[in-house]
Amino acid sequence: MIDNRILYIFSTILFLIGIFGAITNKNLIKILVSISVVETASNIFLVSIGYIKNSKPPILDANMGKISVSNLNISDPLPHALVLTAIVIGVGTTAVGIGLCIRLFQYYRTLNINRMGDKDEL
Amino acid sequence: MNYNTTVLLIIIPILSSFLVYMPVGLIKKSFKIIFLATILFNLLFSLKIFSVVLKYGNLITIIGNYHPPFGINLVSSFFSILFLIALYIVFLISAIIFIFKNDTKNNQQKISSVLLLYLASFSEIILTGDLFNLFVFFEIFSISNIIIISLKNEKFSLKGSIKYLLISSIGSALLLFAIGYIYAILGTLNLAEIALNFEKISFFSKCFIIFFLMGSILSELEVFPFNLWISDSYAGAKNFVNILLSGISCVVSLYIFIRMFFTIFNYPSISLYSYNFPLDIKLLLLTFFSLSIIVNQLVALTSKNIKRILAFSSAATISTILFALTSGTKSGFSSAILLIISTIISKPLLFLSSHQITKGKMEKNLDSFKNGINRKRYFSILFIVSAIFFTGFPLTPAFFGKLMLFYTYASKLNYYTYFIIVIIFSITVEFFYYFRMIHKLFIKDETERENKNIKNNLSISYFVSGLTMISILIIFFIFPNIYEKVITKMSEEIFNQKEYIQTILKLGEK
Amino acid sequence: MIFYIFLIIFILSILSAIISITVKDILFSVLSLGFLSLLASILFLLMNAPDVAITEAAVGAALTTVIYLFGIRRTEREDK
Amino acid sequence: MKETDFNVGKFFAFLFLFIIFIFMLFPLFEQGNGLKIEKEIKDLRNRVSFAYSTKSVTDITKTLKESGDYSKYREIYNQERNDIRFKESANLENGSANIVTSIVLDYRGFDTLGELIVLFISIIGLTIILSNLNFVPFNPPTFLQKTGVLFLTPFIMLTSIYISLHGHLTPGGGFPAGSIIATLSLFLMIGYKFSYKLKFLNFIESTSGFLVFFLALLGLFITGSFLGNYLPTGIVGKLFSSYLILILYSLVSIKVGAELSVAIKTLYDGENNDR
Repeated sequence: MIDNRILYIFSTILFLIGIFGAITNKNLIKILVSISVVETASNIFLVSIGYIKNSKPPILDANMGKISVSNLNISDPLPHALVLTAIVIGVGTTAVGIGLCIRLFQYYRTLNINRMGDKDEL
Repeated sequence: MNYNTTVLLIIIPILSSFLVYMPVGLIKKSFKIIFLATILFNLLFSLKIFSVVLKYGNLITIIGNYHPPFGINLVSSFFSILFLIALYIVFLISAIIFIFKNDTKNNQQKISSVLLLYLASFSEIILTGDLFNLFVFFEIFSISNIIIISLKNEKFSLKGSIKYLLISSIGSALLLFAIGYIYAILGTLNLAEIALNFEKISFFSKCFIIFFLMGSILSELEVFPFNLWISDSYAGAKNFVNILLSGISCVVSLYIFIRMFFTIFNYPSISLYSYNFPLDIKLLLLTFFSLSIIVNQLVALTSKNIKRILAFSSAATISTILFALTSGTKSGFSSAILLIISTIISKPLLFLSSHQITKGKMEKNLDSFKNGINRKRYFSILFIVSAIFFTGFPLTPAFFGKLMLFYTYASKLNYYTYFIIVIIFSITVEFFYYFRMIHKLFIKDETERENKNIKNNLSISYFVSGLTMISILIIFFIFPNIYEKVITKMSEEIFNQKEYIQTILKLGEK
Repeated sequence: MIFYIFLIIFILSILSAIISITVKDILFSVLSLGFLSLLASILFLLMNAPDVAITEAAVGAALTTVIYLFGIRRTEREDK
Repeated sequence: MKETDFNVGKFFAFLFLFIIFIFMLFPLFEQGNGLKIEKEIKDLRNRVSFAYSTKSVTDITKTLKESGDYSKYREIYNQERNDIRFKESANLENGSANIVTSIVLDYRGFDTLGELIVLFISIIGLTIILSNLNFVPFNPPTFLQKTGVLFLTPFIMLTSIYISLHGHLTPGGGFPAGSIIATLSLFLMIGYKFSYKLKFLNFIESTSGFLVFFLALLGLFITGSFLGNYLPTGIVGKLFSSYLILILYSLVSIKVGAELSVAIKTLYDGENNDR
């Protein structure tokens, strides 16, 4: 059934799809979209390393009652904390990237990186 | 002294960056004072910590009252604090240039806030003892790099900064993946504990981790397949940004490389060997770096734009340093440290003086250097001196560094020795294009019109910063035994992985 | 049962990732990126991470898409 | 001619990535010694987070300090410790019922402070990059948009307040609450043509950010370590418990909300169009 290896392979496939898009696309916004796909894939991988089968979410509530040391039945909370950070970082980079795209569009009237060449390069 | 106060090196810049950003009347007038006072505080406080480290050895700073394997910690050792002091001096110089230049008037408050966060982020990267914390602050570091590259708001700078953004965000995704992998296997994020248990990881997982971390770090280090971003970013950026990029950003990435490979992976004795898949990681890295040296030097040779030449030669130097580090021996390490010292001091000076010489010319190509010795005498002399130091004339740090590099690879003959040809090639090419530039300074420019109306106003900030740097250079020139002692102590620290672990985890001995 | 839910999410998210990197209309690619984020947030919920799921839905799926949409509005929509 | 070159590039990229994919599968199926990714995680007992989830870091470090070896914490995980009971246990080292929140703001709080700075610096970057740029204004809102916004606004406001205040009890917390506040400000901008001054938002974000770091710094002077907890933790599961986390998370939500509103306003109106 679903185990950590399947989740790992799944996130690897998503990761490589994103990298493929970042390499082959010519449009700047689409490259940013591909990088967002890469970030989502690494987030899924990070959560999957904390996934324990038949466990409960790491939140103490009335249903759960208690957290006992001898019988700890919750999924790993540390990767969740890391992913929270990673998601917010992704938004920050995206915002800066979109700002740069808008500025570049003002100069070149296109977002295709092949048409952004200037004659006086090198 | 409470050792936990080391965290002030990071928190005070952050607090004052929030203060500087506030659009309130009183602060708006005095933000320059807050900005400079913070940098001075950091410099003085790091000197204070340095004196403590010299007395008692490595210091560990605990955050949140939780001891290291559980909480985040900062480690201040001889190596890291000395690095920080050197970087703070470079930062102070470029900050003085930025503050007194007044050509970014409407955004100056925001930019100084960004610069303070830049300061905080690299201090944290150098001091930290936790892998994920390194990732977060590395992200701040690269975003602030992106912002300061794009400040000029021209085609080149925007293109450079978006290239940097794309490459660094792919790099950070790789780093995140590797962090997750390490946590999944070892169950910890503390660098000392990872170093303790790294040998136990299985062969392919180890390869995986090393390749992913390398991919993320080398993209910042301007190594060949990832060096696309420098061609535009250096050429399009402002002068103080060039100083920051060449004097700080590369050096911080180099620091991460050294920490990762020497302290965490224990590179000199790393055993990447399996019976069905032999992998010589040393050969792989050497091929990579020598390719990078050749490509960077050739691009520098063929470029016309002055800033681009300097950028690619800086990238080639970084690759040379990596080449020296790859040997994994003490002599290789000391040669790398010597080259780093010469880069930190002379590279910013080269950018500063070349910017001043070409000032007022429309095109910043080689011809704008003509007759420089008569137009801008002071800066031409600065340029010549720093070029001499950078290319490695006898009795300069770079000279000793390159000598040590030869010694490292030639003292024991094996098939790694052939790679010295690359270094010889690189030194020759470097001499050639630097002397071409110096030669241009003495050529009379016939097309230049005689107009003496343009005042040769020497801005004080440039003058002072140039003077500071050149006095540091001359001190190093006169007293070479200063760095001899420092380098022995540094290499002792770096090759003693066990002491680093001992500082943090105690290990039950002593 | 839960296996099939996982499987459907896997297939859908790989499809939406492929669409978002190949399609010529950038608006469509951004929307399918948002859909991918939504699927990821369901996946996080299934993996017992409700905190991450809420954050991904609010920040990743909603806000990132809004920022991208503004970006498209200020530039161009077609990938020529 | 150009079209074929393009496809060749794509083909080689695909081949390259396929090789990397095979390489990434190797660690899963390799034979031999050494630690590798497990097929299934049974327990948290070989990870750091076991101590976080049972809120026993202080206990464990006390034992470790006596033995003088901090690397062998896994061996004493099995010791008897008190259970943590909902709405009963009091005065623990950390009073948050949501363990993810306790990691985010207490055990690894420094990461979260870094994350706040990432958001701060990227929004500053956005405003610097887009400065002196005038956008064409969008069309005025239609009737449908206005009524929709009128209907949704109070619910969104309530949700964001609930999420930010209950960050230590239920899933959620400062970051999602902040982004919901930003969505609210977008709605207000679209529906009502209502707009804030950018300077006002900047003031709010820098003040709340300053306060977060200042409150964390107070720990250095009171408890002797940065981010140390100097307020009472209370009973686990009550709304007014773990006061430091409560205060920090509400400040974080205000800061994030103001910041993301700045981003949305900058992209909507342009940095110069301060009405």
